Amino acid sequence: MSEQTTAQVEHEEYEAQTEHGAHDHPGERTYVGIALILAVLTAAEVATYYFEDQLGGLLVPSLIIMMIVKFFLVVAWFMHLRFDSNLFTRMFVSGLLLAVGVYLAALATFRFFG
Amino acid sequence: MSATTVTRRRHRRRLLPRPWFLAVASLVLLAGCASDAPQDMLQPEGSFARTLDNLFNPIFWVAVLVFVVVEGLIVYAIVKWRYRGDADDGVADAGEMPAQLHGNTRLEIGWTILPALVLAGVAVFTVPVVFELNAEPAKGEALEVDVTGAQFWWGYEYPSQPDFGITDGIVTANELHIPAGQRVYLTLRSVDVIHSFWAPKLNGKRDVVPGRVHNWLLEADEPGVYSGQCAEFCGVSHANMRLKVVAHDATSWDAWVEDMQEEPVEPVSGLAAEGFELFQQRGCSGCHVVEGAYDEVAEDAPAAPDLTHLFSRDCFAGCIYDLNDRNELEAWLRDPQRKAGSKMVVGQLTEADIDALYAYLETLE
Amino acid sequence: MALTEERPPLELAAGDEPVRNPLGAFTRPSSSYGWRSWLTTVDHKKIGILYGATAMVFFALGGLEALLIRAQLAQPNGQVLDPQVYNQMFTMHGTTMVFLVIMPMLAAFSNYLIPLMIGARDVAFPRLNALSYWVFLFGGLFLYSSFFLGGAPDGGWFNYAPLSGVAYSPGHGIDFWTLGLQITGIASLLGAVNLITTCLNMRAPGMTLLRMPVFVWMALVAQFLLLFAIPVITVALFLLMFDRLFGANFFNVEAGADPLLWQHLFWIFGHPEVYILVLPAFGIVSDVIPTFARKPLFGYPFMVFSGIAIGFMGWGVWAHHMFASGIGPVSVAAFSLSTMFIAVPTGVKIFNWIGTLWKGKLIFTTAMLFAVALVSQFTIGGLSGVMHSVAPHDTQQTDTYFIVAHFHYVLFGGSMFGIFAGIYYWWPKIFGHKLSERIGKAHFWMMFVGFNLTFGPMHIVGLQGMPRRTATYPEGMGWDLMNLLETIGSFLIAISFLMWVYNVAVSRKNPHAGADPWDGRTLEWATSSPPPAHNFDVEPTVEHLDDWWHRKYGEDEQGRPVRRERFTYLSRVDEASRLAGGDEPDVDVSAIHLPSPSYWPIVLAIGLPLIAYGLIFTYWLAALGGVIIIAGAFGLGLEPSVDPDAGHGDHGDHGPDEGHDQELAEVGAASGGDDDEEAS
Amino acid sequence: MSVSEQTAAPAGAVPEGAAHVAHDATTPAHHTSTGLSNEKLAMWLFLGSECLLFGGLISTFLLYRTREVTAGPPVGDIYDIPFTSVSSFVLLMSSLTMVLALSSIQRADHRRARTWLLTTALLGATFVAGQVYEFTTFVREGLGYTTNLQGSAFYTLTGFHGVHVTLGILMLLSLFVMSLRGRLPSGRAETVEIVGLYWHFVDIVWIIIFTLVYLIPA
Ligand code: HEA
Ligand code: HEA
Ligand code: HEC
Ligand code: CUA
Ligand SMILES: [Cu+2]
Repeated sequence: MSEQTTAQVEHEEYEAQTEHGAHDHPGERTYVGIALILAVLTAAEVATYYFEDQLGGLLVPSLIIMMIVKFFLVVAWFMHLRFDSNLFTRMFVSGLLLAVGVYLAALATFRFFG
Repeated sequence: MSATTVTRRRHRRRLLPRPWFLAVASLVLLAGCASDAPQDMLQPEGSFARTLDNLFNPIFWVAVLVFVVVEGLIVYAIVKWRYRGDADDGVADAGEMPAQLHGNTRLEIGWTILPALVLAGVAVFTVPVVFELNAEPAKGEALEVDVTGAQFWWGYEYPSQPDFGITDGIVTANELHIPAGQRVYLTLRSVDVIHSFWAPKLNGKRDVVPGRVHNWLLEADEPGVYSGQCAEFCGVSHANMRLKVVAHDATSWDAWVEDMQEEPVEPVSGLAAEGFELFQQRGCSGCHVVEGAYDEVAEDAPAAPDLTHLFSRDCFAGCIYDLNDRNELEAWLRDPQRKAGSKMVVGQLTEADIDALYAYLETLE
Repeated sequence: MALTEERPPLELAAGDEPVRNPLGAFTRPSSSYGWRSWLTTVDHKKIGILYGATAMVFFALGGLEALLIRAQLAQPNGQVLDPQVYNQMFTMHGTTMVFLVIMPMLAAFSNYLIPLMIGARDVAFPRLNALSYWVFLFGGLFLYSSFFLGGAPDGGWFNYAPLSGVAYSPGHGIDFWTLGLQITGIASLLGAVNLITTCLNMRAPGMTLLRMPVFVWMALVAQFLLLFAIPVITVALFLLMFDRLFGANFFNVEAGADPLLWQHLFWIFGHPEVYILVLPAFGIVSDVIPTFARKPLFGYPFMVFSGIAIGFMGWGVWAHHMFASGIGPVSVAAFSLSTMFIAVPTGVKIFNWIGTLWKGKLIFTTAMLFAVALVSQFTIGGLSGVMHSVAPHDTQQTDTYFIVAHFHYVLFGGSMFGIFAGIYYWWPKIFGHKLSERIGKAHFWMMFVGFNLTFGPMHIVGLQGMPRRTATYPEGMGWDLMNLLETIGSFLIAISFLMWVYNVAVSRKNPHAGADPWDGRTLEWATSSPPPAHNFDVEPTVEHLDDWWHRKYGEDEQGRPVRRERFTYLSRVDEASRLAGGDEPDVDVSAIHLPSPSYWPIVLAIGLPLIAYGLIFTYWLAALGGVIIIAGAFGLGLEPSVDPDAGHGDHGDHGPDEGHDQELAEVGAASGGDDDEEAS
Repeated sequence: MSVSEQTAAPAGAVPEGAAHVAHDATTPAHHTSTGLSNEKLAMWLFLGSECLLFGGLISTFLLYRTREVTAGPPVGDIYDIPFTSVSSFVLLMSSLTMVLALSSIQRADHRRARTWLLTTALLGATFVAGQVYEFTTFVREGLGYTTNLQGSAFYTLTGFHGVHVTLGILMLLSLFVMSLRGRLPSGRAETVEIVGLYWHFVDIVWIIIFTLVYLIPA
């Protein structure tokens, strides 16, 4: 058997096992595209460091927004949550939201936010 | 439901522990309430403690009501629907089935909403009190005292406040003196671990946290001595970190302030003078301040009570010993570790040293 | 409980001694009985029993510490313990009861019951399950070894900083505490992942979420709480450990640290923790009461959703432990309100249990007595909880015996009573025979009276201003009588506990109880007692809530249940059960394969305490522990879950207590448990 | 943990050596109630739990970042943003290579899968090396682990993250070796996917750390 045919057989078996075929999954081009967006966002984030004074009050909100966008790009595409079962999303997001809620509340009791 | 006399007797015998238990329990309760407890939080003797008690009382009765309803229902159900046959080892043959109720949504929504309403009522009364007790009094309105918690005793400093007759700060320990009928505003600091300042009849407690500055209010209606203690676990001798609050009427307050502002006279002769020397030789002055005589303490010394007016107090070392009992203080000097974990470390003193030191300390009124 | 069995090892073909590696770690263990099987088992039922037995031993230890506490406090100026020892006692008592008794006890029930109740063959990750148990055990033993290595921890079960720092606690006690709890935390976390996956993924066909027994639901909610709470205390423990071992500054006030950080981290974990401790007990009584009221649970959906609501709200109330700690009035008010409203879903539960009792046919077995006692006694603790939630007045109550009364009413009156209800209820399922009801009832009443006598008066002394965690108290405070009564009560509890031990010991000779001794409602009663290793000969297909009940009972025209003439068990059962009308399934169980036992979980687990000792005493030990863990992880990872060499010999695992009496042996044969012999 | 239970993962067609797993009755991945794989669900649960862990460490850092330090420099004064930006970028791109490894293995293109796995591990190692370098420069600038509050909080948080990355690298290398030995057929792509989930999670934690810890001024 040549390498080629083994691969095909294996691939078909993989397809047969997963509930959704590969067409549900984004292709490699999409991944590269996402990575590009991530790179651009990171560049923008780093840029804020050099324009701190100009940005003033916008600095923190814009950084937080870019952070959240990057976070969700990775989770949704690279971790496939967009394409995967809702259950996974729920498990993960409940931990995430709980963490955000609880720790923000705790910080608030320290009068962290002014 | 066929209850024969036989099964009924069984039934009564089985329930026997209950009435017996209830009787004992109520006796216990009576005995408990009747006794005289110096730290009873249900017998407030100052405005803040009373505010708390007034909040607690209705809530206590709400709880009693819920208790009676719930336990009443349970007991009723048990008495009414208890299967009286012998089913110890065969449940399946217990005969006819009761009706199979699966629930009743209306009822269930009812007992979701009703407690919520009750609690909303409780909440309405609670929230304002939270803010009331955290209010900062206007300058001059309340006597200010800086409280220091240390393992395992309390220190108090009264900054100069002419409104209260204090022109020259006062430092004392373990016994907090206040004027009755006046607000006292405490500023709480700790030098080591977390403690909690608590005089139950005058107010609740507030933690004394190192690195943080907290405030707390006190007020006593009447002159008197109020018992209290450190309420946050703070190490080996947490149990021995007690305190007293002494509330004075106007005249005795003035007298106390005046006494406390006087510097003690240095003894010049006799045993006391010997003790005065020993106080330095034996290292006491490395930790303890006596104003006018020993003002400086060693830098690495643990915080220690100011002894300037030691004998103006009735109790010492976290208010667990009686200062009026000479033996207690002598025993203390012989072995400060009789109070477990005490931070006072002294070498072995001879009985003669102790007599001399006692004579000197006695002059510190 | 019999943990060993005298049965011949698996017969070997040639009859001569096999060449075994002396360590045994590299040949795959193959026997499923004998003491060694308990070290290598991956069967959720055996692991459940191990958890339970271990937890009860720790209960005796924690109880012993409590008795010493009570002995010291029986009179003013007590001389039984010196203050250092007293502080170790209440610290270890609280830590033991919370982390080494109730949590593992509920892990025991969850492990044993969840797969049975949802119709699964085992948990999702059987070997991970074994790992959890061993990690827990070694964590507990590690913590207790502190008594012999320089003194137990003495900072209280919530170990507030900075008292817990090296400056004020220079001994190793607190190090044992931080490291020990990190180890048991790993066990809980692994268990949570495993059991949640099991509940979500391993259900039998037709076992929809809203057909799961309430116990499974409550255990599931508790496992979610663990999943999210354990990392929080892990952070706290980590920070404290780094402070103590490596000189970090997290709680170093001189460097500007804030001691309240510890309190927040601890209680963000700590409050969900108390619901972790009580929710599974709520689940237990939600299954016990319907059985003995002979009615379905009143308002199943409300019960489920109120449990979820409690789990959810439990995250928003932690600072009620800090009302006096100076967090500022806005925070205090917010947490005061959130705390009060947690009484609402809990009240729903109480009222729905009463609804279940209502118009039932209440059969007061010991299990039922404990269950009803939970309903009545937990309410008392809940109501004092609501009194604490009134924040301004909590500044009076906090750190007094009023709080101690509260949490013993919810923990003992709630969790422990629930656990005992569960023990009496499921004992025949687990061991094939009932515990004696006669001794059981004596045990119950003695415990009930002792419990109220111990913790009831604490309300009074608490309100009279007696602070907790005080090694001694002076005369003349008005607390003497109550304290004496409390001490007497605690010894009554001790006697009642010994009655239980006696019951366990003598009841081994009780006759076999049959598959379904209580006429139960849920699937575990549809298989033999004890269940075969594979749980069910046929995989159940579920059609109803309380499916087993519906298999046994039909309805007449008025909707009253009528027992069917014939119904089918899900495994081969004993003679008596068959006579009661049950048929047996006719299936070939030899096709069922279970994961093989493995040494790796216990090997891997032992690495953890080694690391911990190493951090305290010498880093060499830590390195050794690290190597063991890595080796163990690869061993566990690369070892196939089913041993290819084992043939089909290892799936006929036996119930734990089997082989002790004749009757049982027959049951075993009947339930297809004897394939071992056939296979070899 | 994920690796350890991997082998229990059933697979439809598995080459020599692993065939017996196929009839493991207890973990019938595609016969689960939800149809989802146990292992993947477990990993997501674990990641949910990790949110609380990193949340705690990040909040601790944030709290102490606003406090005065009593000794040594505040951590904000010695950041080297350009340097950290580069290493953050490296870690971010390792997420891309990770996902490419997965998609290769799903296509049964094992040679490329191995390349990507190794690249991912290398990028991760670069990041860790960068972190080691950063730590040493910080120490040279006077901020040790015990110097002040911020030092303790900073090193604990980032060190903890670094340990996560290191564990991830170990898992990736294990996968690489498994693949070399032919033990990673595309039927077992899920193993790679699960390790990938962990890897991406570690990456998104860094996305947060990079913003909250480095970029937002105190
Ligand atoms: C099983 C464990 C458990 C449970 C379930 C609870 C349940 C509750 N707890 Fe408790 N608690 C502890 C274990 C538990 N607690 C422990 C261990 C501590 C001490 C830790 C330490 O300091 O060492 C503690 C301490 C503690 C405090 C801190 C006290 C202090 O230190 O100052 C507070 C304050 O609010 C509190 C409140 C509550 C409340 C409101 C509930 C509620 O969930 C209770 C709700 C239940 C009911 C109210 C009863 C049934 C309801 C009805 C019948 C409906 C009608 C009711 C009304 C209208 C009121 N608890
Ligand atoms: C589930 C939890 C749980 C349980 C069941 C108990 C059970 C008991 N507790 Fe517990 N307790 C806590 C949790 C619990 N406690 C916690 C969290 C604290 C706070 C700690 C802290 O402040 O840090 C505390 C604190 C605490 C105090 C306060 C100490 C102090 O503040 O100074 C007291 C005082 O009386 C006390 C008493 C008791 C008693 C008498 C029992 C009894 O019910 C015990 C009954 C059990 C037995 C008596 C076992 C009998 C065993 C034998 C007789 C040996 C037999 C041997 C063999 C068979 C081999 N407990
Ligand atoms: C190492 C420091 C240190 C030295 C030296 C020391 N003390 Fe003390 N002393 C303390 C501390 C700390 C306390 C508080 C102990 C406590 O209550 O737990 C104390 C308490 C006292 C008290 C009780 C004060 C009160 O109001 O409670 C007296 C009296 C006293 N010391 C006298 C002496 C005498 C006399 C000597 C010398 C022989 C001495 N001390 C030496 C630290 C010291
Ligand atoms: Cu100070 Cu307790
Ligand atoms: Cu709580």
